[in-house]
Amino acid sequence: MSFLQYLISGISLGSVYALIALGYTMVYGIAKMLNFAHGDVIMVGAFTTYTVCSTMGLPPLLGVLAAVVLCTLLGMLIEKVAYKPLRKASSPLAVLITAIGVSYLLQNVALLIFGGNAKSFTSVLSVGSLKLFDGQLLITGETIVTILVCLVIIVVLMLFINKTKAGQAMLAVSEDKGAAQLMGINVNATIALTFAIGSALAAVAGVLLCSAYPTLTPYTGSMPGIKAFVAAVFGGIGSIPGAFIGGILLGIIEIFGKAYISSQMADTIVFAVLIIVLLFKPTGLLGKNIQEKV
Amino acid sequence: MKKMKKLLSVVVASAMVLAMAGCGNNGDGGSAGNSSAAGTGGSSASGDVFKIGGIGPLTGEAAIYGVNVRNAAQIAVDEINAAGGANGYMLELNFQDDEHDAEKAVNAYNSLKDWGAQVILGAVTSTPCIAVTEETMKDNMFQLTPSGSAVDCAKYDNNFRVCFSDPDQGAASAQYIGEHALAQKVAVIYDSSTVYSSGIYESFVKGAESQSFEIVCAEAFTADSKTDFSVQLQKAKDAGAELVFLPIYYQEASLILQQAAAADYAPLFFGVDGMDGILGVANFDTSLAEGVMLLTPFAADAQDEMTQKFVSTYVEKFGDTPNQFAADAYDGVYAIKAAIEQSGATPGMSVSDLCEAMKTGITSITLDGLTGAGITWDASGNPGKAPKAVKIEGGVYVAM
Amino acid sequence: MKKKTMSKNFRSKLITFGIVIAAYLIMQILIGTGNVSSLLKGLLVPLCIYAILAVSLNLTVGILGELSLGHAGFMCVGAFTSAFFSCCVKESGMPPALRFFLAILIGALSAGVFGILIGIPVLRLKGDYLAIVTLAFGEIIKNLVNILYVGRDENGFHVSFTNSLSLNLSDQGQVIINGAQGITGTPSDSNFTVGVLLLLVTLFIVLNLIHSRDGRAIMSIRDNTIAAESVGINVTKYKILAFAVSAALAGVAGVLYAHNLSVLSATSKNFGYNMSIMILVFVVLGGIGSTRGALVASVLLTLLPELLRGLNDYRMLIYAVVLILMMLFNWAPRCIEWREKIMHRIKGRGKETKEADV
Amino acid sequence: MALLEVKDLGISFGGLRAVDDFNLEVEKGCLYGLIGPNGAGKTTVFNLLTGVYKPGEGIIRLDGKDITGHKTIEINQAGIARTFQNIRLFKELSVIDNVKVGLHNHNGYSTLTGILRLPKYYRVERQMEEEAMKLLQVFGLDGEAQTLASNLPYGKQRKLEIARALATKPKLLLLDEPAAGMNPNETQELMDTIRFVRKSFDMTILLIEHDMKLVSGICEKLTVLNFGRVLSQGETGEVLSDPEVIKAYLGE
Repeated sequence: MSFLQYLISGISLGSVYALIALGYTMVYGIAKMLNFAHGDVIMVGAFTTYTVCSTMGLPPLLGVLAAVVLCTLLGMLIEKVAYKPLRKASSPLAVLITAIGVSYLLQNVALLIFGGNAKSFTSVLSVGSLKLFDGQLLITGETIVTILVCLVIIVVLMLFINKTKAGQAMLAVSEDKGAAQLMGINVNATIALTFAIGSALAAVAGVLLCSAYPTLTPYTGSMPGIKAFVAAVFGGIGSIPGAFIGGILLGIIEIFGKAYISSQMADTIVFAVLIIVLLFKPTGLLGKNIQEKV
Repeated sequence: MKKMKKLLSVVVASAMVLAMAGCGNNGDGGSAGNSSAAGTGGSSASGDVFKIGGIGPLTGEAAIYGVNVRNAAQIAVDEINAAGGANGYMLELNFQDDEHDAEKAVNAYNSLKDWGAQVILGAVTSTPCIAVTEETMKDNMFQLTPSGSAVDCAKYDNNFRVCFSDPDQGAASAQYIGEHALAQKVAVIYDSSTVYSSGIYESFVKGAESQSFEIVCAEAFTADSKTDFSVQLQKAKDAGAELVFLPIYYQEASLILQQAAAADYAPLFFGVDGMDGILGVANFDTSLAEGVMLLTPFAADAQDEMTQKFVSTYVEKFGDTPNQFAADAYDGVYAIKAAIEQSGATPGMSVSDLCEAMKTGITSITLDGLTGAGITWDASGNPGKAPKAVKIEGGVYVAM
Repeated sequence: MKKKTMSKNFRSKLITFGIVIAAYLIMQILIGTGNVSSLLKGLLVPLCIYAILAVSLNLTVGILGELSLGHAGFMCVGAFTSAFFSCCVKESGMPPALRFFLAILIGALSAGVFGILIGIPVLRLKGDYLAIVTLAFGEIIKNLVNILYVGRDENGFHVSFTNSLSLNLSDQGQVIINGAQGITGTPSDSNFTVGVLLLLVTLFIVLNLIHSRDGRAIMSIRDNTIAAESVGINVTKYKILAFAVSAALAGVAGVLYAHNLSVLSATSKNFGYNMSIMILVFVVLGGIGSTRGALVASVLLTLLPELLRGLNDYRMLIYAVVLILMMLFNWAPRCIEWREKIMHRIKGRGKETKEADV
Repeated sequence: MALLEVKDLGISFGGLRAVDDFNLEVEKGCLYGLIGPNGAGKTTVFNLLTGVYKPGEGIIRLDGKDITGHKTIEINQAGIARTFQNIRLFKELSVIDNVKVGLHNHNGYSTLTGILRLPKYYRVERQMEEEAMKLLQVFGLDGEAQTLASNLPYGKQRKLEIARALATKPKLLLLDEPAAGMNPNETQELMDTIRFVRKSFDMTILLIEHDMKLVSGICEKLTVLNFGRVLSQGETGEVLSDPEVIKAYLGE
C-alpha cells in the first residue's frame, strides 16, 4: 500500500514539474533558448495571485486571471528588452547569461517588495482530496487538478501549433528563422507570442505549484525551475508530450529514491538517472535525434 | 571596436580597484553603508560613538534571518541611544549582507573594518559565522553572534553567542521528550544540507541514547528538495512514530504540518528554536500548528511587557512579526551595551583593548532579555539560560 | 611571415601576463604604503580564485566549445580533497609550504581525474544536453559531499554516508569531514602571492596549450567536428584533454578557496549550480574564447557587488541590472554597430581587420 | 592492383536504399569522376568511403587493406582525405592553422612539450610552419596565411579545404563538388590546380562534380550514379556518350 501511496506522491510532485516544464520546453522549442528566468516568472505569478486573493481578498479566479495577465505582459517585456536585442548575437550563450541576469533581477525585486519572509499560500482550489481504501491512499485535489490542467494544456498547445496559422508560424520559426522570414512570417512577433504563451503557462504553474506546496518566497521558483529544466531535458527538450512525461517521471524517481534508497540522496538519484538516460538516449526520451548532414 | 571595449573594461576595473583602495585612505571616516546608521541621529565622527558592525544574509534564500536581525538590532540601538547610550556614548549600527556565504561574510567583515567597526554583531548563520570568527580572532575584535548556533561559532575566546548551541538544543530536546514521557517512538525529519539542522539532529540522537524513547525513523531532506515531505511523513507513520522531532526552520515546518494534515497523520510535533516564527508566516492556517511543541527562548506573543513592546515596535516599523532571530539580535545589542558599561569601555579604545575589556565585561553581566531572564555568559561564549517549552494552543504559545 | 605569427601570439601573451604582474605589483605597493582597504585586501585571494576559474572554464566553453554547467563541481573536488589532506597532516609537523604545495597537487590531480571520469561518458553528448549532464554531475558531487562523513582514530579512517555517529570513532577519534558542516579548521595557507602565482601558472598552461598543436586540434573540434575527424583528429581524446585540464585548474581554484576560509562546506552558493553559472557569466561576459576577457570580467563582476555595498537593500538589484546592461553592451549586434560607429568617429579611419583574439 | 577497390557497397536509411550494389576501382594516379543527378547518392558514397556512415554491406579496400567500417580518423590515417560539399573549414582559425591541423598527425610532440615549450616544440612548430606555407603557396593562399578562414572569399575557401586535406598526406583525395559556386574563370584556375596537385603530389583523386566542362576536361574515368545505383562506368568519353547517361541527365 505504501508503494501505491509513494507512486501517487511521485505523480503529484511530478505533475507540478511537468506543468513548469511545459512552459520551458515551449519556449525552448521555438526560440531555442534556455530561459533561466522561467522559474522566477512562476514566482511572480504566485505572488500576484497571493496579493490579489490573500491580501486584497478577491476571489481565486480573479487572482489566477491577474497572474496570467501580468505574467504574459512581463514575459513579453522581458523578451523585448533583454532577449530580443541579443537574438542575432554571435553566440547563443549571450542570451542565456542575460536570462540569468533577469532571474536575479526578478528575485531581488520580489525581495524588496515582499520581503524574505515566507508567505503561506492559500490554495486557489476548493477541490477535496480523493481517499481510497478507507483513507489509506490519498490523492489531493491539487494533484488531480494539476494533472488535468497539464493534459488540457498539452492538447490545446498541440492543437494550437498544428491547426492555427500562428502555431504553424511558430513551427516554421523553430525549424528555420531565416526561411520563415522569407516566407513572410513575422519572426519577432512569433517569438514574442511564444514568450507570451510560455509566461502565461508559468503563471498557471506558479499558482498550482503554490497551491500544492503552499509556501511562497522570492526564491520559490528557482529550484522547481531547475528541476523542471531537468524534466524537460529528460523528456526531450522541445517536445511537449516529452515535458509531461519527463516531469512525471522525475517526480516519481525523486519520491522513490527517497522512499527506497535514501532520503539524503534523493537529488543524487534523480540526477544520476538523468545522466544514465541521456547516455543511452542522448536527446531525451522523446527528443528528435537530429543528425548533422554531411 | 574591440579596442574600445578593452579600454573601457580596463578603465572600469582600475576605477573599481581605486575606489576600493580609497576606502582605506579615509580610515575611519567610513564611506560605505551610511544609510543604515541613519537611525542613530547622532554624529558619526570617530571617537564618540561605538561602531557596531552587523553581518548576515539580506539577500538570497536565508534573507529573512538576516533582515530580522538587522531590524531588531536597529530597534535596540535606537532605544539605547534615545535613553542616553552606553556609558554616555551613542551606538551606531552598520549591517552588511553576506548572502549566507562564508566568503561574502568575510568580505562584509572587511568592509565593516574599513567603516571602523569596533564590535561585530554576527554573523547570523553558522557557516558564515565560523568564517568570520577566524578573522575577528586575528584582529582580536569582540564578536557576538545572535544566532550562530554551531559549536565553532564560539570557537575563540573573543566569540560569544546569544542563542543556544546546536548540541545543547538537541540534547535538551531529547531530555525534555524523555523526562516528560511524551512518546515511546520518535521520528526525526531534518535538513541534512544545513549545519544547523544536521548538528541538532546528531546531538539529539546522542541524547536519546540515555532516554527511554526510541528513534524509529530518521529521514532527511536537502535544500534542493524541500517541497515534498510525503515520503518522510509516510515513513514516520509506517514506523508508528507518536512524535516527530523537527530540528528545522519554520518555513519547511509549515509545509510538513500542512502535508501531514492532508495525509491524516497527526503525531505530536516537537520543534526547536528555528520553529519559532511559524505563527508569523503570513496567511498561515495556524490551526495546522495546533498542539505543536517547541523549545524556544522566545515567543512573539508572550505576555510580558518587554516582548509586547518589542513586537509592537517591530511590527509598526517593519510591518512584519519578528521571529526568534530578531529577539536574539535585540538581546545581543543590549548585551553589548551591558558589557560596555560593565567594563567602562570608551569608543576611543583600540579594537583589541575594547575586546579585552568587553570579554571580561560580558562574563560578569546578567541580562534580562527577550530570550530569557538572568542570562549570563561564561568564557566559553555560551549563554546560560533555560529554554522554555511551549505548546501552540488556539493559535498562541502557551508555556508548559 | 613566420616571425610575425610567433611574435603576435607572444606579444599577446606578454600583455596578459603583464596585466596580472602589474596588478600584483601595484597592489603590493599599495598594501606596503597602507593605502588598501581591508575589503580589497580580503578580496585579493578570491579575485585570484575567480580569475583561475574563469580562465579554466574558458578552455571548455570558449576553446573546446562545449557548454559546461558543472565547473563548480570540480572546484568542490579540489577544495575538499586538498582540505582533507591539509587537515590530516596539520599536526604532523610538515612544513606549511610543502603541505600547501602537496595540497595543490592533490586538489588539481583529483579534480583532473574527476574531469576524465566524467568527461568520458559526457562528452559524447552535444549542446544543451551536455550542459544539463554537467550540471547534474556538479549537483551530484555537491550532494554527496554534503552527506560524506570521514573520521580518523587510531584504527585509521572511517567513512560513512549517513551521519558522524555511524563512523564509530573511538574517544580519541576526530571527525574530519562532517557532512553538511564540512571541514573546519583548514589552515589558511592561501595568500595573494600564492594566488597570483597560481593564476600565472594557469595562464601559462592555458595559453601555451591553446597555441600548440593540441590547442589547434581542440579548436578545430569546436569549429567543425566532422571536418576535424576527416583530417584525423582524435576528437574524443582532445575533448577529454581540454575538459580534464579545465577541471584540474578548477581544482586548483578550489584548493585556494579551501585554504582561504577556515570553514568549508558545500552549498549551492559556493559549489552548486549557482557558482557554475557565475563562472559561465565571467566567460561569456569576457567574450567567449578570450582568456584576457574572462580574466577582466571575473575581476569586474567580483568587485561589483562589493562596491555596491553602500546601496544596502538595492545592492543585488542594481547588480542584476548592471549585468544585463553589460551583456547587452557587449553582445547585442546593435550595440556593437553603435560602438563601431563611435570608434570610427574617434579614429576617423577604416575598419579594423578582425584578428584572432587570444 | 587498384588503389581503391569497392565491392558491392550498399546502405539504407530507413526504407530508402541510398546506395546499392556499388562497385568501383580507382587505379593509382588516376583522376576519377563520380557524377550523377542530384540525390543520386554521390555524397553518400563519399561518406561511406570516409567512415562517416557505416556500410550496410560491401567491402572497401585501400591499397589492398580492408578499411570497411573503420572510423573516420582511422580511414584518414590509412590514407583517404576529403573535402566537403558545404565547406567545412575551421572558421575561427587562421588559414595557416587550418593547414597545420591537417599536418597534426605527421608532426608530433606531447602535450607536456607544448605546455612547457620544450625545444622540441619550437623545432616541430617551425617544421610545420614551413610545410604549411609550402602547401599554401601551391594554392596561392600564402599571402593570406594569417587571415581568419571565415574571412576568405568563397573560391579560396574551397582551395583551402583541398590544401588542408593534402596536409594529411593522403594516398587518395576525395573532392566533393570542388567547383560549386565558382565562376568560369575560377573553375578554369581550379582545374589547373587539380592537375598540378596530381602531378606534383603524385595523387590519386576521386571527385564529385556537376560542372561537365570540368569533368570532361580533367577526369580520365567516370562513374555515373542514378538512384543509388551505377548507371555507367568507364572512360570519360565513352560514358558521356552512353545513351542511358544522356537520358538520365536530360530528363525522363
